[in-house]
Amino acid sequence: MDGLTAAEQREFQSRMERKQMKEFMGMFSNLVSHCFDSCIDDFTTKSLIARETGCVSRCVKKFMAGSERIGQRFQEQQAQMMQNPPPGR
Amino acid sequence: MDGLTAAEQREFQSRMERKQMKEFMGMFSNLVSHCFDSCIDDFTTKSLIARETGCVSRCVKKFMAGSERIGQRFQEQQAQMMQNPPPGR
Amino acid sequence: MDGLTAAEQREFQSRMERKQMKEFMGMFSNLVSHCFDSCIDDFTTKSLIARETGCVSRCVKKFMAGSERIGQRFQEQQAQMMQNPPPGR
Amino acid sequence: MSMFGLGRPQPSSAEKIAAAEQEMDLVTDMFNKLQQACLKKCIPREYREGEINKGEGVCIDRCAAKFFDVQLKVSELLQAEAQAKGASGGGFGIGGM
Amino acid sequence: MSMFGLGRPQPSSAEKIAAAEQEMDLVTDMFNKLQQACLKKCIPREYREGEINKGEGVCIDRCAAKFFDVQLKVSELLQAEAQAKGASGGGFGIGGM
Amino acid sequence: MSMFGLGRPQPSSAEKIAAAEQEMDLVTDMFNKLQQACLKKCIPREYREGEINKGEGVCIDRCAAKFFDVQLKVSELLQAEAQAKGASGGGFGIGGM
Repeated sequence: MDGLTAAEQREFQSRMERKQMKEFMGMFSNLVSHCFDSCIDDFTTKSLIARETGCVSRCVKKFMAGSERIGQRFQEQQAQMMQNPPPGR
Repeated sequence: MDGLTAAEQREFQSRMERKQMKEFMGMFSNLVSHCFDSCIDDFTTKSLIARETGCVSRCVKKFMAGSERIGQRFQEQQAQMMQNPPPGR
Repeated sequence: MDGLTAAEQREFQSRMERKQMKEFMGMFSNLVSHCFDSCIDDFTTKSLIARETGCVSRCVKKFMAGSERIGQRFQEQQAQMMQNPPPGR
Repeated sequence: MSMFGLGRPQPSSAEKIAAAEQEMDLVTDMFNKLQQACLKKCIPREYREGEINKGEGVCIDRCAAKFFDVQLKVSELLQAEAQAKGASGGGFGIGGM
Repeated sequence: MSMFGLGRPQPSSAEKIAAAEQEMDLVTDMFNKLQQACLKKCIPREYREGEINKGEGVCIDRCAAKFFDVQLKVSELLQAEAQAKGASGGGFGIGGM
Repeated sequence: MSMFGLGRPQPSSAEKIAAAEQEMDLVTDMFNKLQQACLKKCIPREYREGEINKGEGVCIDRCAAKFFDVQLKVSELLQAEAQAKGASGGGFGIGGM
């Protein structure tokens, strides 16, 4: 992003930060939805029961490990794509 | 939102109105999708049949009642969270 | 969009172009997801097998044909709605 | 934004642009929902052929017509509800926040 | 934007507005997810009646309470993970890009 | 925006920023789709353990590779289609509106 004034640079950076925050929040809410949907099926109580709490912990752990591994593959692919750019440009 | 000029206040308010409108439109289109998906399964006719029309009415009514009840619980939880703020800040 | 200055017209047009680009990208990523989900189920290999490649081709072709047909019906309905405007205005 | 803030006399250019964008977003959203719904109802996911066959084509046409009817029906029901509750569109879940 | 770019002394109006909008978006997103999750768990899709019956109402209340608990649990787990990895929130998938 | 509207001589700063944002949105969207697809295909939803086991890890790697291949394949097919229809990218559903 060259050719921007200092004020524009700052504006750009602040937008990117907001976007990352939004991205993180989206992931957070997806993770909550996914683990809730996968782990919670007992509505005879108002509080989480032990089985549900354990399932949520494993779900978050596994989701993050999977997400990290997918992120690695994705970055490798992105790097590869730099040499062989996608169509539509 | 203090420390804003009158023009900024007005701009802010108009953005919030647009956001609420967008929110409402999103809910509308989700409701249409959900009730269509749940109620419409007969493609031997071009117009809604009585069974489908009835199902859509009940679907909308029930969705809105459920949505209102969930909204009440959500607002209670938000109020509670004010005293015990969420992480990540 | 009358009553706009030339600069505003240009700004508006450029926003619309970005929106269309975004729209197209959204459709592209939905198409990829849908055909991947429908066609890929063999994870004993790292590369697409013949059956999967064929399925993806047919999936894209059929999706686009369906999408075009739905688009025609949609535009007819939009034209009809002009004479009988929707509520909420 | 406007030179004299005389009680919002007419929409500014920015507001007109925003309204046009919102209109376009709504149309796009509805098209996407219609497409998802009718491809799901009418096109089997096996993809043994790349063409839309006659039965699938007819199904899509009827599906689109019914989707449009449901859209009208839902908006009528929401309007009736809003009027029953005393205008202003409130009472729809979190909408009033 | 600011007349003198003195190392971001305090948030500008635009930044305050953006932060308030983001807050609102997050709350809205969470409400939508909660709604989807609990309607799916508690309301059967047959729609034989338009009222929420007693069992469904109780289910919604408990579902909302559990959803909220899961939300807290997940954020605790993410914070613990972030601290274990050495602060800064990195390491969450693509987050660090 | 520009002082003299001389036929869009070069992108303004606002346009450069918008293009960079769009690029970032696209990459993020694709990552999210890849993640959804491969977690669904490779990770059973029972969550009896918190670790990714060896089979699941291999599945994720192959799934990501195949997702990427499908992405390329789809974009080739769309390009071929666009050329057959006579350039300009039209004819893709509502795209021409």
